[in-house]
This record gives sequence, structure tokens and C-alpha cells, in this order.
Amino acid sequence: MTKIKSLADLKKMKSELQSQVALREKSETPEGRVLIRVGMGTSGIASGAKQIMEFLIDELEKRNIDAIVSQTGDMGYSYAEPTVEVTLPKQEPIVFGDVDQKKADDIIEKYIKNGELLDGIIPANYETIDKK
Amino acid sequence: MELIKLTIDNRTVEVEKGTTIFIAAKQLDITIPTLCYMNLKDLNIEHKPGGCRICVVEVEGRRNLAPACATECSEGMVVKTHSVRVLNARRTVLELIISDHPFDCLICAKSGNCDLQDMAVKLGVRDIPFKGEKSTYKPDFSPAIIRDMDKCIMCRRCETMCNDFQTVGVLSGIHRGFEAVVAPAFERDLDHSECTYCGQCVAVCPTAALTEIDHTNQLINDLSDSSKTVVVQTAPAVRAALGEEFGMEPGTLVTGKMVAALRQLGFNFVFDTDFAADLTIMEEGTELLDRLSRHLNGDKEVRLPILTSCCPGWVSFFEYHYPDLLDVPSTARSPQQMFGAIAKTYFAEKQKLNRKDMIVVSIMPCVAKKYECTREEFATDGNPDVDYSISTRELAKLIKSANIDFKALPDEDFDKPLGESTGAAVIFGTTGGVIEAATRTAYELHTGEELEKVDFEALRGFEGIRSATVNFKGLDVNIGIAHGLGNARKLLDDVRAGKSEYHAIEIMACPGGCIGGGGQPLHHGDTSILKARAKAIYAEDEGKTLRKSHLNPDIIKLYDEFLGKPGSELAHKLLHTHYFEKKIKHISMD
Amino acid sequence: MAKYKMHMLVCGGTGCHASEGQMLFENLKKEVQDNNLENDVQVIATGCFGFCEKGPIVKVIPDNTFYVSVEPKDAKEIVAEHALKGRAVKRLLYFDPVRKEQIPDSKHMGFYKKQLRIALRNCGMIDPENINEYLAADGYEAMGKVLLEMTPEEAIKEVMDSGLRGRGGGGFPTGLKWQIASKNHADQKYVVCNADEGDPGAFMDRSILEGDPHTVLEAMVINGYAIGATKGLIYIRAEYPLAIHRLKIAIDQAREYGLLGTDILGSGFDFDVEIRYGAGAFVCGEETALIHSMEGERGEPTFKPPFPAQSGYLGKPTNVNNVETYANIPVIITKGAKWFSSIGTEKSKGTKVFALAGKINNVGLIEVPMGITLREVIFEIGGGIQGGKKFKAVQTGGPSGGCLTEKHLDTPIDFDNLLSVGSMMGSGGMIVMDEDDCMVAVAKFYLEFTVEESCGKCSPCRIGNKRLHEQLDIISKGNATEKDLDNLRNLSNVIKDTSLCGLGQTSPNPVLSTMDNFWDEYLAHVNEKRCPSGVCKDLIRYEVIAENCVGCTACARNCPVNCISGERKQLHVIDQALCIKCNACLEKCKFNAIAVI
Amino acid sequence: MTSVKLKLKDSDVQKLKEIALSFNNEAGELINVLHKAQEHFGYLPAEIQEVVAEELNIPVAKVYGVVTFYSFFTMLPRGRYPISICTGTACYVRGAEKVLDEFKRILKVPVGETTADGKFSITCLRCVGACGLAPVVMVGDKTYGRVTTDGVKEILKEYENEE
Repeated sequence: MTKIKSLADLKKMKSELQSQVALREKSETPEGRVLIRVGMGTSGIASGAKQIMEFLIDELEKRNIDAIVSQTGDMGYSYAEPTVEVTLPKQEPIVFGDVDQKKADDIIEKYIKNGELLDGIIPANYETIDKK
Repeated sequence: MELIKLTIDNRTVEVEKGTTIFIAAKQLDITIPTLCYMNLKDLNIEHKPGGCRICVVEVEGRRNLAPACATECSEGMVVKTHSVRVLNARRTVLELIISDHPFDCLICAKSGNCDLQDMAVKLGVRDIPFKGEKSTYKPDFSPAIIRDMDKCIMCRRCETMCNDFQTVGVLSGIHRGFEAVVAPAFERDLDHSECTYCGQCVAVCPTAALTEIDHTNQLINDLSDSSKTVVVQTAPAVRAALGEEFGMEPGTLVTGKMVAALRQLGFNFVFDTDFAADLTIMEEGTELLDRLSRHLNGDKEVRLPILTSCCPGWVSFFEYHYPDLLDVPSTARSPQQMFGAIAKTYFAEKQKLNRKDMIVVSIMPCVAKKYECTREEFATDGNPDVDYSISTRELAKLIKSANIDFKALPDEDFDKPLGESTGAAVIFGTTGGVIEAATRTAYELHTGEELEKVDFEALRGFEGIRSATVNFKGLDVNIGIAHGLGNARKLLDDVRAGKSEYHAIEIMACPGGCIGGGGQPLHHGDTSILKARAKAIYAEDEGKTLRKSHLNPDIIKLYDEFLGKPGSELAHKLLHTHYFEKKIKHISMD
Repeated sequence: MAKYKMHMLVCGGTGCHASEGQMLFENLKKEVQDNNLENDVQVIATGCFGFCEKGPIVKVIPDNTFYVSVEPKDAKEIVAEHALKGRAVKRLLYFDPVRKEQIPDSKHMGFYKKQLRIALRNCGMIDPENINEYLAADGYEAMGKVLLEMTPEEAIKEVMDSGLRGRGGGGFPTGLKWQIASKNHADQKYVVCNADEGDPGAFMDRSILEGDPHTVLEAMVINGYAIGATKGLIYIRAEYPLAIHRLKIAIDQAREYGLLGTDILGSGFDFDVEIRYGAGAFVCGEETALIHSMEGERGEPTFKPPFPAQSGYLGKPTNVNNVETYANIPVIITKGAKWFSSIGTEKSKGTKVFALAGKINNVGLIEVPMGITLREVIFEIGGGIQGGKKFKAVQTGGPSGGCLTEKHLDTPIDFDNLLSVGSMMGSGGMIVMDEDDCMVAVAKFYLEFTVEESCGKCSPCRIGNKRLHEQLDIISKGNATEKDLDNLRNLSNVIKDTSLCGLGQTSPNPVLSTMDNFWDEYLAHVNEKRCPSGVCKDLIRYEVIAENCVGCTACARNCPVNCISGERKQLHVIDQALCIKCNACLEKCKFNAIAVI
Repeated sequence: MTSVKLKLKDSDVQKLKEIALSFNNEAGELINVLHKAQEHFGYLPAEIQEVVAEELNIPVAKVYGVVTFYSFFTMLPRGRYPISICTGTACYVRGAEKVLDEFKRILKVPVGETTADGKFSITCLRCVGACGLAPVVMVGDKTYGRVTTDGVKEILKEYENEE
């Protein structure tokens, strides 16, 4: 280990390390953040949910969007895997089906950033995992 | 110096910053009662653990009561020392202390002289509302000191004397809470510890938790046994303190009355340890001169400084803690033991007495002397040279119990031949006295000239460690003096390290020397009493016609008739001793 | 560096450690590896989550899923289900006994809702054995700010303005304490962290040291800089092996990074820390006693003044603060005095950590803003009384505190309010009692503790507490009179008024507060020779209720002293002379046929 | 305090000297030295205290005063399976006293003592901080939570065949 010799060193080190615990800190205060859940049931994984989740995590960070991405079980829409549920602050959750990378990109750019609705929204009689 | 003004019991008083409420109240003649506080001003010992909580007072604006002994005065402070709240608290605390104390005042050694008893009287305690468990401990009977910890009130004064003043370190607080008490390591008896029996713990104990072994009953038995010849010797410091027990002013000399009382008590011969003190000077002075001259002649074998060896507490101390220096102290026995040896040989022969029919008793200001009598090397065929020793306090009790009106007694003289002494012997009783007496004789023996001024003021005083250089006609003799074993330790450490510049050192275990001995009337924390006793001792010296030991005619006769010369073979056999390494090593108790 | 999508936080505090938390942690790690998830899922042993009632705890991030009473064998299922398939393992979710439903995540748990974690901010969040995690969580930033951008006076002022008061019990303003120590000049000064938590039932200091040791180190450096001390000592209970272990790791790591040692962060300021061990003496929580103990002496307190700030360790000016106090310092520096002082009540700022225990559903460690009511703590955070019994009292402030009742439930908790109702903040123990607890027995229990822990130096504490305990024993045996109660009260007041240190000055509080609040109960013991709660053995007896007894022999078979006789299917009888009142028969009887009378 | 006699071997004395030396033979380190000594020997009989006193150059009475002050130090050897019952407040209100009584009854030894066969010893301690598991009992390093009087027998059974 090298010594930290100045306050600047310390701050630099912190910014490098911060990602390690950022997720935990964010989760402590979910209020006011964009919450995204990716359906990761067996069929979801088979249809590429894992890649979509990674794409979302990376891109949201790159685009400086304060969001928490988590995985959840099957949402019960096996016809539309992979599924992604997005909850904007103080809004009802919305579930998107058949999400590929392009659609994921749209979700970020259009829905998350501007609140524009997209195609492929699964009708409102969904259940979130909490209520299941 | 910053002055502070405060109000105590509605009276204003101005004191120096840093003064405690206790001291400030004293200025107004308000004595706040206490059981643990002790201020031995002249010894630089202020013991204020704030433990007994008897001295609590009410300070305006303070949530709880304040211990007067430990609370410093502050500007504008308003103190009440006897408010109802204080009185209730003080009495309740005292009741608590008594609730954990035996109720055997009638037969207690300290009855009539007990701080706790006095306090109970003063605060009017009539009933103890708390009935509960009392602490009980195994009593400890050592050759000199009795520890009866059932009576301990945890004032911790003994611990301070044993550790801080004497650096003997035998006593420590042990356990905690209700089980807490002061004891030697592993609660062993004192005779399994490194106790020197200096008795300073006894001297400050407010109750009978620490007392001396009582020999008065044995003495009464021996005095009433007509087949025994009972001989008594009295130490120099006794005559300067005994009067206090009879209400006389501290510093009143009662030599003549003491002799008269002893005679009335029935002793066959009333002699003086002072005689043996003169004898000690002859032997120790000779040894000093011998070592000194060998040293000056380049003898590398000889060790200097020479240390006095009259004090048995001090002897035990170096036997325990400085076993590597056993050849440094003088080999001369203490005056008590020299007296015993001469009494049971020279005097016995003169009287045609068998030593077995003689009882030699000493009256000592000391409790360690009780132990010294029991040392095996001071006995012939199991018969001790000095049978036992009683303290000044015990003598006073004996006189009182014999219904002798001490104050009204006429002055009487000691018997001869072992009652004759010089002024040099008397000053053995105070710190610096032995070395001054030795100097008077050594000077004249060394120079062959008469000393014009016998008073060596430089050697006197109350400082814990003193030093002076005496010019022996071209030879500078460096003299060191220490009283209190903590002070002695400092000088000894220098000797051990080879840094000591002294040629001769006098050491006494007790504060002020024997006048402050553990067997003396209790000073109750007032060290001015010790100073008054010292003054009396020097007054007796000044009043004597003969003030140098080698001029004592009966000493001269003793050498002529019996011993030959100082340091002779017989003198060595009877008047000298050797020391033992006593360090306790991993002893295991059964 | 792996970018984890999921963090599994396993409680590694002593409480969970005790219940096989360590093995659980290892199993989870292994399962993650076996499933090739080591780049996705990070398993971390953290400090205490506080919810000790249901340990061991696993919390899954980011969804905050909160698994309770997890056994090592559950690791497989958690990884297979939750990490792989994203499905929570429902059977391990916390079941709310009041709402009678499973709670999916910590955000919905009543236990956490009203909490505000400042001192405990990192406990349960970061890996205490990894300094990098502390750094990532803003660690040592406050220290850097103080050392490089603030003067000692500014640092003291910040702490003073924050209104932070000592969390160890006394509630002395921390900033003022620092200021006094800073003004005493000496060649050497010391900063001491008091981690000799001795309150039975309080373990917040231990949890902080186990969960976030660096925060204490950071605060001590700040403290050192503020008062001009270059040496820090942590006096910690030897009975806290895990905390000691983590503290040692933290010290080593901080030294390696140069965050302890010479010229810290190029500021020119030197500071290092040593650990000293306590050896089991409650009184050493008192700062003068603590200092004597660190010097190798008996831990007996001495009269103040002189205060440690004037003459402390080795006679040098010394500042002693407790662990929880220190844990607040870095946040106060980074977020500012203003932010901190906006939390809490007028004279008690910030939060306080409490160890919630006793007859309560959610036993654990909580941190709440000052000013919250006892009711909120006990009934919302604590989830109410166990087994649906009736709340009777809550004891705050540890053995020196008082027992508060129903009528105090809406008192906002802060230093002064607790004092004014006859209790105290203490170090933050909070023991809840129900209708089955006898208040005389409770007072006696606390006195037993004080008697054992009194150092014995001063008479009122040494003998007085012993007598108090004996008096209470006499009362509990039905041998006391009303006059004895007067004596008991007077003695209690005198002990408070005359004792040397805080131990004796507060030890009668349990007696006085139970007498004040449960006087009837005392009277019942004294006048009617009856223990209303059925606790005091000498005042109760066990009887068989004839109409309920079916003669099943269960009681007789389980009686350890064979004092119950009766044939099968016959009425059983208890021999009162032999009965030791162990309660075994009552516990075993399925027919409600044993009663305490 | 009763003490068990122990004859120290030369190597034991050597070990104590090393411990003292590792703290620079400083008197102020007494408690640390005692901790290390007890860690090594299991208890602190008189003989060990005497060596410690000598090495730190302090009166043995003082060492004894310190050893008897702190409850963590013991002059008696503990059993091979030392049983510690938490009697902290949380455990107390959840029945620790009954658990303690049961241990005392079954093992027939009072608190602070060791069974005749040297197998078990009973001590009380104040709060291990596992209040959620109250009442708590520790046997050696192993913790048992929510112990009932019935559970006491179960716990002891675990050690029945161990030697």
C-alpha cells in the first residue's frame, strides 16, 4: 500500500473507490432516484436479460443518471422477455417488454430523461414483485 | 499569590488560591470532622483520598455535597458545614461505617483513643438502623503488629504511609466494593511479607485495625514473679513523649517521673538504653574511623559509606530490598540489643544472676523493637538478650492501670551502672542524633583534640534528607541523614549505583526518628508534636554535664572491667551482628 | 475492478457472530463462487445492523431485501434463488408480528423507519476490515479538512456549535471539554477513547468499533489536533475480542496509508494510537478511574478537580470521550455544526444510540434523533411488548438509571428530560419490562450489580449500596416494615448526595425511581407480604388448581426436587416445604393447572 | 482469595520475563502484562504475580491489589469447559437467573468455582452484547442463545463424552 500524502490524494482515492459502496449508499435512500428492475427469471436470462441489465447499469452511469438497477424474478410476462420495470420518482411503475439494447437505450433517453412513453409497455394490470 | 474570599457558616474568610474548604474552615476555628484525611505537613504527606465522606459540606449551587478535604475554595463560594442536610448525611455515613464495624469497644485496644469512637460520640450516634453483613477477616498476629481488619474503615492512611512515605509496599487495597480492604499480598500474614514493622501504619490508624502486639500482661506476670529479676531499659525518645499520655504538653521531659513510675511498678533495676547508646557510639564510631582510615589508605575492600544500624525497621528494610549491600551498614547492634547483651552477661555476673532468672524488658517508642527482640541471633541458648519490648503507649497504660498519679511523681534517678549516660546518647531519639553523637566522639578520637562546640546544628532539622560536611582537622567527612524509609531508599539507590559521596549515613525508619516511632503516643496527624519532642531531646542533651559518649565513666569502666577495647573479640561477640538476605522468593503458603 | 450488481451484506457483529454468522458468510461466498457470480455479487461481512433479535441477518443490495435468522445452510438457496433468479427467499423474510405479514425489505420495517443513523452510519454498510470501503464512504475526509483547512480553534468551535454532548452518560458538552483541554499547556497531552462499555445490556460502543472502527480513529486524530495531543489511547474491554481484532486491523491499515503516524496528509501533524485493555471493572467507565487503570493501578476514581483536562494520564492534560461521541465527530465536520444542531431538541442535539432489550419484540441497536418519545421507540421501533403482554416499565441509563412508566411514554427523550423524570440517558441501555416483572426485584437486581462493581473507596458506595441491597432483600422476603422504606429512601438520598464518583451518585436511582413510580408494589411487599408480579420467591407459592388438574404427571416428572406427588389421573399436590419455586411445573403443565399465588 | 499452588518451571519464569520485557518492564503496563500472563497460563496464581512484581519492580501487594480489583483476572484455574452465564440486564429479564441456578444445581458448584473433575467452571459475566439471543450462555468460545432451564441439560450433554 502506498501512503496517502495529501488531501488531494485522499480525494482522488475516494473517487476511485466510491463505486464500491455507491450502490449500498444509493439503496439506503431510494427516494428520489430512478428505480429499475430487470426480470431475471430463467426465461429472462435465456432471452438476454443479463446483458440488458449490464447495459443499463453502464449506460446510466455514463449518462449521469441517478438510478438503482436491481434484478427481480419472473414478472410473469414470459411472452415479452426480457422485461424491465422502471419507477420514476413519485410515479407509478411502468413495465417494458421485449427489451433489447436499442429499446433499453430508448428507455433511458426517452422515458427516463423526458418522461416520453414508448412502445411495448405492458398493460397496467401488472403486479410488481412486492405484491405478488 | 491570588487570594480568594468565601463564606463558611456565614463568616467570611480569605484564603490562598488552591486552599481546600477543610483548611479554610480551620482558619475560622471550624473543625470539620473527618476519618480519613491526614495532613503530615512536615513530612510532605497530605493524604486526602476523599473516601470516608464524613467531611462533606454543603456548597451553594452544587448538586451534591462536597468533601471539604478535597474541594478547593473558589471566589464567592458559600459553604455550610453544619446544615441539617450535612448533619443528616454525615451521621448516616457514620452509621454506615459503624454498621460494618464490630461493637466491641469495651475490650478494644484503642478504646478511649479511637477516632471512630470519638466521632460516634461527637455525632451522637445511638442506633444503627442498618443491620447487615459485617466484613470479617482472619486476624494477623505478627511479632510486632496485629492486623484486625474487621475494624478497618478503609481510610487508607496505612497504605499511604507504607507505600508513599516508607516505600515498603507491603500494604495495598485489595478486592473491591464491600470486600475491599487493605492487606499484604495474598492476604498473607505480615510475617510472610516484607514488612519492616516500622509501625507507621499503626501510628496513623484511626481505629484498632492496626495495633501493636501487647506485652503488658506478660510484664505484669513477670513483675509479680519473685523468682525473676526484672530489669528495664528506657529508650531516649520515650521520656520526651510519655507525658502526653497524661495530658502534659508535647515536649515535656518526664525522665525522672518515668524512672519513679517504673520503680513503683516493681522493676528490680531501672536502667537506661542511653547507656547502651553511648556504648553503640564507642563501637560504631570505632568502626567508622577504622573504615575511613582504611579507605584513605587506599584499601579497595572497604566499603563506604558506613550506615548506622540502630533502627530495626531500617535493618529489615535493607535486608529485604538491598541484599547486595549487606556489608555496608555498621555491624554494631542497636542500643536495645547491646543493652540486653551486657545486662545478661556483665551485669548478671556482677549480680551473680543466671541469665535465665533475668527478664530484660525495654520501653521503646517503637514496634519494630518487639520484632528485634525475637531475632534468633540475639539469644543465647534460646534465651533472648532482651525478653520483650513494650511501647511508650503500653507503658502509659500500665502506669494508669497501676493507679499511679504520674504527674505527681517525684523525679528519680536511674540505677547504676547501666543507667549512666551522656547527652550524646539522649539525642539518639531524634533524627540526626546518632550521627551527631558519633561525630562528637569520632572527631576527638581521630584528631586527639577536644571539640569546642559539640552542637552540630547542620545535622539537625526535619528535612527528609539532610547532608553536611564536618571538617576533622583537614579531613572532610561527608555526612548524610535520612528519616523515613522512602528517603532512605533514595540514598541507598545512590550507594548501590556507586554515586554516593557520603562517608557516613544515619538512617531512621520513622519520621523525625524515634520520637515519631510507631510505639509513641498517637500524634493524630499533628506533626508539630514531633518537633516539640525533638526540642525536648536536645534540651536534655544540653542539660547534661557529659555530652560525649566516650566520656561516660561507666562505659569506660565497662571496657576496663569486661570488654577490653572497642572492637575487641568479646565486643564483637556481644555487641556486633550480621545481616541476612531476606528477600522473599516465591514462597507458597500451605 | 469488478462492478458488482448485487451486494450481500452479512452481519458480522458479535451478536450474529455468536449465532454462526461467520459460517453463513463463508457459505455465501462459496455459493457465489460455485455459481460463477464472483464478478456480479459481492459478499461482505459488515458491522451490526442493529436488528439483533433476529440474527444472523443478510441484507441484499440494491433491493434492500432483509433476511432474518439465516442459517449457514440457507446460503445455497439465497444464492440460487436471489442472486441467480432474482427471487427473494420468502421464508427468510422478516415476519412482522404486529402487522402479521412478511416484510420484503428493510425500508418497510417499522424497526428502521424512525431511525436516523449518524453514529452508526457505516455499521451494516461497509466492511469494517477494509479501509478502502471506509474511504469510499467519505472516510478520513473530515480529518483531512480539519488538518489542512482548519485551525484547532475552528475545529473546536465546530464541535461546540454542533451542540454535541458526551454520549457516555454524563452529557457534558464535547466542544467545551475539548476547549478546556486545549487551553492547558503541556509538553505532552493525550486523547483517550473510552471503550470500556460496562453497562449490562448496552453494546453500542462495541458495535461501532466492530462495524466502523476507522470512524473512531479519524475522530481521535481530529480531537488530537484540536487540543494539541499527539498520542491517542483506546481503553477497551478485554471481553470484546472481535472489536479489538477489528480495531487492530484498522490501526494497521490507517498506519499503512499514513492516516496515522507522522505528518498526516502532509499537514505536519503527528498522531498515533495505542490500545489499552480494561479488565472487567464497571467503575472504569468513570474517567479518572479509567486513567488510573491505564496507568496500571486499581481503577479507583479520584475527586475532581483536578479534571483529566488539567491532570490526566501520567499527570498530563487528557481528553476522554466515549466511542459513540467520537463516531459523531467526522460527520459534524463534513456536514457542519449547523446541520447537526438542526437534529434533536433544544439542549440535546443529534441522535442517540440505544440498546433496546428486555421484553420487547425487536431487541436490537437503534439510533434515533433526540426528542423521539419512549412510545415511538418501544412500540414502533421496538414493535411492542413480547407475547402481547402489558407494558410496565422501561429502564433507561443502565444500572444507574431509573425505571419509567406508562406516564412517561410521551416524554421526548433527551438528556435533561430523562434527568427530570428521575432517570438518565446513561450510555443508552433501554430495558423494557412487562407485567411479569417485580419492581422490587428489579431494583434489587441493579443494586446487586452496583454492589459488585463499587470500587470500595468511599464509605457510602462501599457500605451504603450493600445495605440498600440487603434492605431490598428483606423487603422481597416480606420481612420489612414501612419504617424500613423510610430508611431506604433516606439512605438512597444520602448515598447520592455523598458518594465520590458517578457510580455511587447514581446507584440508588433504580431504588428511588421504583419507589416513586411503583410505591404500591413496595407497600404490597411490606404490608401484605405479597409480590404482585409473582416474582419474589419467598412471597409466592405454587399451587395445583384442582379443577384443572387431569393428573397427567407432567409436573411431577419434571420437578427437580420431586416435591409433587399424585397418582396418574389423580389430583397432584405440591409439597410446599420442599418446593424451590423453580417454575418448572408451571412451564410443563398443559392444562393451566398450576398457579402462582 | 484462595489460591491454587503452582510450582513454576524455569521455562514458565522465562516466559513471564519475556512478557514483562515486551512491555519494557514498565510498571504502568501492569494490566497489560497480567492480561498476557493470564492468556498464557490461564490464571494468575500467587507465584506468577510474584514474578510479575519482581520484573516490573513493584510491590507484589500492589499486583495482588490490581488482580483482585478486576473481575477479568482469576487466581483459580478455570474448567476445561468454562461456562459463562450472561447476567446482564437483558438476559436477567429473560430468565438468566433460572438458567444459572440450573447450572449450579446440576454441576453442584457455586459461581466462580470448578467441578471436582476440573471439567466445568461457572462464572457470570455482564453482557456479551448478544442481547437479541438472551439469555445467553457461553461455553468456552461457543455461544448458546435463548437458553431455557431445559436447555441446560442439553448443553451439558454436548460435553458429556468430551475429555
